[in-house]
Amino acid sequence: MTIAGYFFYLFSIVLISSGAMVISARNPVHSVLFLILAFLNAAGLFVLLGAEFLAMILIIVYVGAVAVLFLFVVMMLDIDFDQLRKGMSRYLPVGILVGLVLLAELILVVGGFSVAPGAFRPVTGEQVTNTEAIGRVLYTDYLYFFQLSGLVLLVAMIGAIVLTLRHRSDSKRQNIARQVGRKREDAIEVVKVETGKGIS
Amino acid sequence: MKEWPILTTLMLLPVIGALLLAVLRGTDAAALKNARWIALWTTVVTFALSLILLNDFDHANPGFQFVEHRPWLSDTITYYVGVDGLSLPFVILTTFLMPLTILASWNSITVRVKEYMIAFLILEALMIGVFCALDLVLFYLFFEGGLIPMFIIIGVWGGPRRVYASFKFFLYTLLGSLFMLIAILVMYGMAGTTEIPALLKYDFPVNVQAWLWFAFLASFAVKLPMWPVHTWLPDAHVEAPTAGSVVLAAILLKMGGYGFIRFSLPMFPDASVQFAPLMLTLGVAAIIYTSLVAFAQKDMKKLIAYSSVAHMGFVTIGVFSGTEQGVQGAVFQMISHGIVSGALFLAVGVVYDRMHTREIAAYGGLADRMPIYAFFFMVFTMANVGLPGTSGFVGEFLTLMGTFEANTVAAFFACFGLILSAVYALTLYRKMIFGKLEKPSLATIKDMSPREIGIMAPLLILTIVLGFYPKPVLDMTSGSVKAMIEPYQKELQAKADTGAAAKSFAELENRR
Amino acid sequence: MLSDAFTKASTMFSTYAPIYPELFVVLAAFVLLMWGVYNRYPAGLSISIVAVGVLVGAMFLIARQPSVAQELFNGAFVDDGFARFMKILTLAGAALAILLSLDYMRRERILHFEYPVLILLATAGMMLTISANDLISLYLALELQSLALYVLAAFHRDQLRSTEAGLKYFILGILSSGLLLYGASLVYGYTGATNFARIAEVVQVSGASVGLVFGLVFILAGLAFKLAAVPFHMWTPDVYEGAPTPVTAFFATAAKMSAMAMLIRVVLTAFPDATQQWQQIIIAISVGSMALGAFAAIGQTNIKRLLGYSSIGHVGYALVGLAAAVPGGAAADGVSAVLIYLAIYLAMTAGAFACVLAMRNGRTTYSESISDLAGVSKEQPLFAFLFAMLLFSLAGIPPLAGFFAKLYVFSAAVQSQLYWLAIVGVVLSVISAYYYLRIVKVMYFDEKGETFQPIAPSVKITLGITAAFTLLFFLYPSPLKLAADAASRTFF
Amino acid sequence: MLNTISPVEAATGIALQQYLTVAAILFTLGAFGIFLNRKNVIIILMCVELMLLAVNVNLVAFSAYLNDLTGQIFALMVLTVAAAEAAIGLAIIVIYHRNRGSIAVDDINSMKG
Amino acid sequence: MYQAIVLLPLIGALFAGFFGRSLGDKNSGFLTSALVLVSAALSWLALYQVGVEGQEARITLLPFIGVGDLQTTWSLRIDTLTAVMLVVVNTVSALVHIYSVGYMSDDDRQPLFFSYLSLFTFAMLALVTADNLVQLFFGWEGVGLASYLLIGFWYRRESANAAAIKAFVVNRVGDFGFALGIFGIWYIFRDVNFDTIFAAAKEHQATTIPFFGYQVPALDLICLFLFMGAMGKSAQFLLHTWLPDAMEGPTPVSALIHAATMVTAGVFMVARLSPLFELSPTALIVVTCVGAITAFFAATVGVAQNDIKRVIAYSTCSQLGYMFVALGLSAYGAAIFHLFTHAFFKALLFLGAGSVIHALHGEQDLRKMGGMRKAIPLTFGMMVIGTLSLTGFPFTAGYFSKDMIIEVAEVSHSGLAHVVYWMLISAAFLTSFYSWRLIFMAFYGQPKDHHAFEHAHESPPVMTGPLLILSAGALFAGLVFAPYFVGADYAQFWRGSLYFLHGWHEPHVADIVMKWLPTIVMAAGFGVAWWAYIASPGVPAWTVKTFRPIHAFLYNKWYFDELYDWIFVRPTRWLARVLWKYGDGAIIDGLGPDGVAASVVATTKRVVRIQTGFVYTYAFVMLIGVTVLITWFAYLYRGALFTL
Repeated sequence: MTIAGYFFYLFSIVLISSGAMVISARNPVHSVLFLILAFLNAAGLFVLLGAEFLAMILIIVYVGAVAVLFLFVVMMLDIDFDQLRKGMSRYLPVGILVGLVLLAELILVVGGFSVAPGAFRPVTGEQVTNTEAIGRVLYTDYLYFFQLSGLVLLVAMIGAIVLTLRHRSDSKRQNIARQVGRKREDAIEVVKVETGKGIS
Repeated sequence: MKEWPILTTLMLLPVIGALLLAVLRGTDAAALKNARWIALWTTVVTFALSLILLNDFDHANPGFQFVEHRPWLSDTITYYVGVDGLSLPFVILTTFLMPLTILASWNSITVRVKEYMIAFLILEALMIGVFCALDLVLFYLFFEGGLIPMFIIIGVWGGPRRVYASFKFFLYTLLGSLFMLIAILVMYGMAGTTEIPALLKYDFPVNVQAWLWFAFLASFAVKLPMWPVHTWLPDAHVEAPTAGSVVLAAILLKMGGYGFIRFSLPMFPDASVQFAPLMLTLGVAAIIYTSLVAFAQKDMKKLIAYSSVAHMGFVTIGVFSGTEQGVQGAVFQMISHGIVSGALFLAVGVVYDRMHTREIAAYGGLADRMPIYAFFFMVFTMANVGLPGTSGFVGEFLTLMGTFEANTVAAFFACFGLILSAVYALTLYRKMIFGKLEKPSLATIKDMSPREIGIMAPLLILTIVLGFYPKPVLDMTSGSVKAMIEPYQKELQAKADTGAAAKSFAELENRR
Repeated sequence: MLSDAFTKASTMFSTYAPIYPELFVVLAAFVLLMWGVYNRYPAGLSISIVAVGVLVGAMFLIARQPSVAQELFNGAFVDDGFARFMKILTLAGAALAILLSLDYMRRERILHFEYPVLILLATAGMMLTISANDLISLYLALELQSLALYVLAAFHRDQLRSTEAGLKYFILGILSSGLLLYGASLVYGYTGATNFARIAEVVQVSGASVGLVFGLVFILAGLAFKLAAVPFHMWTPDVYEGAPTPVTAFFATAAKMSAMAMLIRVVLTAFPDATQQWQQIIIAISVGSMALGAFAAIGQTNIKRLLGYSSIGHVGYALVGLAAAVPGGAAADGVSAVLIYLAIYLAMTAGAFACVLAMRNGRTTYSESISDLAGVSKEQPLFAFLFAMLLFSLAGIPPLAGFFAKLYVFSAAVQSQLYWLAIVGVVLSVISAYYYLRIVKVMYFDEKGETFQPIAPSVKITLGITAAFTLLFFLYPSPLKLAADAASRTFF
Repeated sequence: MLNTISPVEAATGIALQQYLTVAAILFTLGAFGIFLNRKNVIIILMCVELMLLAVNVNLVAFSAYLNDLTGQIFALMVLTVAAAEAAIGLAIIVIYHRNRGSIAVDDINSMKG
Repeated sequence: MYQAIVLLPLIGALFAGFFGRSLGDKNSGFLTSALVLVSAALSWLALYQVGVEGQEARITLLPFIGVGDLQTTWSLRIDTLTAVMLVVVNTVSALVHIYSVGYMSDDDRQPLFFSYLSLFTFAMLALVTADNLVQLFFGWEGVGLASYLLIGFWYRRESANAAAIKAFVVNRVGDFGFALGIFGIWYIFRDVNFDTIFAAAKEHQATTIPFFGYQVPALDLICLFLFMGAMGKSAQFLLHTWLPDAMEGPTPVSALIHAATMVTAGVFMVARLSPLFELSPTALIVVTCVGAITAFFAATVGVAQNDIKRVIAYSTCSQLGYMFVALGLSAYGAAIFHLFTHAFFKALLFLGAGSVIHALHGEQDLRKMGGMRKAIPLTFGMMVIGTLSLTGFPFTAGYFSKDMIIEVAEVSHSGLAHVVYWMLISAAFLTSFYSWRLIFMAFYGQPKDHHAFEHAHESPPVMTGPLLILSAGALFAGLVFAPYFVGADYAQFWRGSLYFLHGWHEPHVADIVMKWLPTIVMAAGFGVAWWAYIASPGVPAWTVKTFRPIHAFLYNKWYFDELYDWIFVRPTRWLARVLWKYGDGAIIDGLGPDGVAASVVATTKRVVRIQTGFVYTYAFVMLIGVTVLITWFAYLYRGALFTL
């Protein structure tokens, strides 16, 4: 086995184990940390596959931003760890059975995965780095996808803002229209008070 | 005259009346009165128009007349209407009965009169449509569409168990007819059209016929209703308001029998011949079984409802005797039953309006206070029993006659219906009309009002006239019925020929 | 030089003509977003009304497209008859949903300007999914719409039910898109392509391997989730109940259209040589959906939840048509049946939700309980009548439009010899008729209960349009049929 | 089965199927993590991230072995969308937490039946 | 003229029925009586024209049911048989109408009564003038209806209502057979008009009808079915139970319908269809046997009855048995002759009994009568005349007709006829006994109820007048008409309206004892009655005590009502309930709509339970869905997967 082979197994095993830990860790903060570990190992696998650019993105964007966001939210929501229930779902036995069946079938299929003969791209003579290759096509051939993902991010932004942004209810703002539209009837009420009854 | 779309007009008139009613405002007495009068006039005008139709109808022509043909869903599913001798009597029956049902509801319906009248008018349009449709999809549209107003009629103006009854009615009939829809689609797939005249000429493969036949059976058997899918009928009848029962018994049930004659016999002759014994059995079972059940009833409407099932048993055996007499008898029986059972339900309504109970036991000795009522009720009871001289006899007699020709044993058992119908009908009459007038609640009961007499008299006259002189109806239907049973008889003949051939062949073999 | 540049620019512009409607909607969304952001006063209402105009305008733009199939972006985007038909339906659904929102959202005090913008962006996403002809564009457009929908479901952010709906929808939604992606990766791995046409070519040459079929299963699972087909429907009742009612209407109308369009396009253009396989899946989820739609709704007391189950059932019926859309069977007729079904379903559902929104029993409180409809036919006869007709139509009773919808799909099924499927369908439709009838029963047979407030004009308009369509469709059905036939010929 | 040995496999000695297997395990793990955990919704979000990671491994592996950049572009898009999803998801969780005071999975059932 | 004969009563019925209230009680009676009287007069004229001058006629009035080959009309077939029946029906009817004017004078619904009577007359006339089986059936059922209405005329009495229904239903049982007979005729002849049938009958002697899997000789089957109808209408053994109960009706009704006319319709029908019955020896044997059994059975029961009308009713039953014996022995002329004379003397007896009852204000129990001859001597005389005629006192009408039948039985040489002969002789003895018993109990001895007796007085002339006319008939009808009906002129008289396969031969009884035996037993019956009821009045009580079981057996009419109750009525009620509650309720609805609805609801509950509201359940279901689909395809592709 080549060095790459060893690294493959190292990354894979750590990836899967940390994935398992994400699920099973009691403390959500630990889960996030294991998730980061998983990302790092996946990035390693990407490097093995020659996708350096994606590996970098994974680390910078995911580890640097997304995972931190998770961590931030986990801490912000201030979850009471004592209240977190232990144990797994009551579906555990059935769930594991179904999971194993699915896993077995998936492994059976991908373990013997065959690629259609016509699917291969011939290796072109010109060798460029992975990043450069992506850079060449991202804004040309795949412009449409790029724009679409921009739209997705826009929606995410609007969504996140509309959901979470709060105007402080105690801050008073001037509303000129209301001030102008105010009528006498709205402001004062003339009440005829019967003697002895008071104003109810 | 040919250019004038009289059938469409006939269907549109009630709709226009309904729209008029819909824009009517107010809930005061004057508005209610207006609603009643609008409905009455609409139905009367419709009836008058149908008389023009009757007048212009060419009895000698067994084909479809007053045909209108326009594009609709596609080139092959079209708006195609027309009448022949088979459908015309039903159209007339419908238009004839509707003014009477409106009149019958004159005073007994006091809440939501406008909606009630709208429901009836829409129902009328749909019922006319069923009998006029010459396209299967169009037929189905009208056939099923009638469920909606009837559901509302039973549910809103019905008795205490109206919800159960209306749901049972709706879902039962819906289930049955959806199978027919599938069959229609299969036929469309094979023949490429749903136009009835074209399908009448189309030969469906023998193995498919059986399936289609059963699908149609599912629909018509429920609608007719045949034993053992009849149980929705007593419930629906009992809970429906009087006029609703009348329409249900007099017209809606007839769609089943009409369907058998129009579709099952001529389109699937092979299957019809093959399963005729089954149908005869079911028909006979209906006659005996439901007659007995009718005998056990304590509720007048239920009794009459069960008797309807029994009478429809005669229709079944008449149709599936496949003989000219049987099928004509079945048609006549349907017309007659339309008049007679309608009248019986009206008669029940007369006392129900006064006493608000349908328990037979709550009555007795009405002959003392209500001689006119007793007379009307007697005539209709006798017509129900099938006494010669009333229209009830002609149909029963002809169906039995036809059945005897087709299957003597079936006719033998069906004849028990003659005895049993007398048992339950006369028992009802005796318990209600005869005996001493002992119940204090009945002491001040009033005889029929002129309005009520006015409603019942036309029915009585028709019952008697058709009983003595059935020729007009029989002549009207004869040509078309002949055309409808021709494929069946050919098939029967072919079967007999091959049977005889096989027999003689076997004999030949034996001799060797 | 200048004219050169101008010509160049105009040719460039005309090159992108097929995507104009989407661009129009997206740009309009941008403009409205800016308007909302920079306006000092809440402008939700005006922006919403303009948004309706935008959607209608987009419909006109689509109607003016030449009736040929055009591809853009290396085949990632396609504009054809089918796409145009579905986009018009989607836009109509979205427009009706916004119309329905005006009053409700105002009274609930959540008519923020982001709402119409998000609807526009979601609609743009739907239009793009309808035109998506590539796994990547499909995924991205799908996410564009989904993310907007997640937000919309949770739009009533101070209300537990709404946020819970959003949360559930989100969690299950990303699970489903995970499934879809996994499938897409398998398909890509087998064929080396993401473009549908290319995938089809490879499959035609190399056959459908087990890996590809697994990928197909995962993709269909992801799409079935969007469609709310059994067993990927689980979110539907909860989200329908929890989301603000107009948003639910949007889910039930526009979102369904695009989901079904995706499904149809994927199976028919990318996997025509795996017909056998996808037909089995479609039949399975169709039967499941019809059955669940029939059974589960029976005991419901919340009308939105009931409509949720009902929509599951309707998806099942529509899928019958797709299951029949196989070569040698109904083919184009099957697709046409689905399209007609969707159009009619759209009208009926929008109408039904208009009725739900008419159930306002206080200044700002809306009833969702079926029992509150008791005896409404006495006080509001026209409303009760229209609602009843919509319900009968949903049950498929002639002569209402819903009947024709069923007629066409069953006809297609019969043409494809799927007799048993048709029979199962009709039996289940009887069962489902029960719960529609139950509402009619409550309205007509029961004694008078609550009195509702007057119906808002925008709701009235929606109800009027949809009920008129449903009631009178039978008089002149051919235009829809012809349009659907034309659209369905895209694939055969 | 690969008909020809891909350059990547030739260089590293690792077969495509090995990557696919790793991805499959990770995917199943993520998928079943969603319903097996009852602690907290954020964990579910992380499980989904795991699933998407699995998909990315798949895509990149295919991309490498097929010598086709599309896969990597796809993966890039997936990463982008995943980030957007995380943002929306966390936003929803936050507002849910505001309303309910809890994000325990077992508490999210005000609607059912 | 013939149209007038048939339709005048109908007109009367309609007038009295619809305008009775404005016409008034008396006027209704007079109007209808007058119309029927005219009809009766015309009938006699018709009898002369047809019977003597031979002017037969066929008149078509209107088309009736016409379907394909089946073409029937409303028509009048006037031949001798019809003419005889017209005379019988109209004469008795006219007299009964007149009688009723007096008898019913206290009733509050007289117009209705006369309307019914006239309606009955019309139906009966339609029956006897029928030229096809359908019209015959119309009349057949029409008289049934009128009978039903009249039996139940006093509808406030429960017993009257019960009797009316019983009459109708039992008749329907007969009609069940009749209808099947008609269908059988249609089956083999493809026609229901008499002329066609009669003409073609001989060709079909070997024809068979498939029935319950057997090929049954057609004519036998048809005739037996038709005879079943006759049994019902004519109250023959097994279907006789309704007739005694029918006495619940007003007495004039009993006289007209349940003695003179309607019950003889069966006899008429068999005679009318003689061309068919002649060709079916089996049917004839059955007819003979049933007739003989009825004659004997009814006579035995008559002995033990105490109700004056019931005694006469059983006597009617018995006499009808005689007629059927005659028919069965192919002596159609004799049967009709007896029908003819019987109409007179039995109507006389009934009307006389009515007069007695009228005098006693409704008392019908013989045991409460006695000594009436002094109170109502005229009635007494009439009753005696009737009794003489009934018992066959020489040279009265009954003597000619009844003895003729007995002689016919005597000269038939088959073993069966021998038995029949002795049954008829014993029946004659019993007839004589119970008839005289009736006379003695009612008119002799001491009055039992003095109060009633003292108020008893002779009926008004309007009632006694008809009695006188009938008594003339009872005395002289035999003498005058015997030559025509059964004597030398029969061939010229009947002229083919009756069909005899071997020709009609007047019987000549060689043995002098045998010849006078009927008269002897008649005298013996009188003697025994005189001994028991006049000479030593203790005998009946002693006999009853000594032979209690036999008396009870006879008194309870051989327990037929109880038997039928056990065999038919109760099981029917039980079955009806069971079918309703269990058949419809539990099975059809339980397995059908209600059961389905329940299981749908159960399914719904189970389905909805999956919708837990927990997001992990939802995810799990989705993943299970994927797994199932994946597994399915893994299974389909198992070959590709595992060979790797």
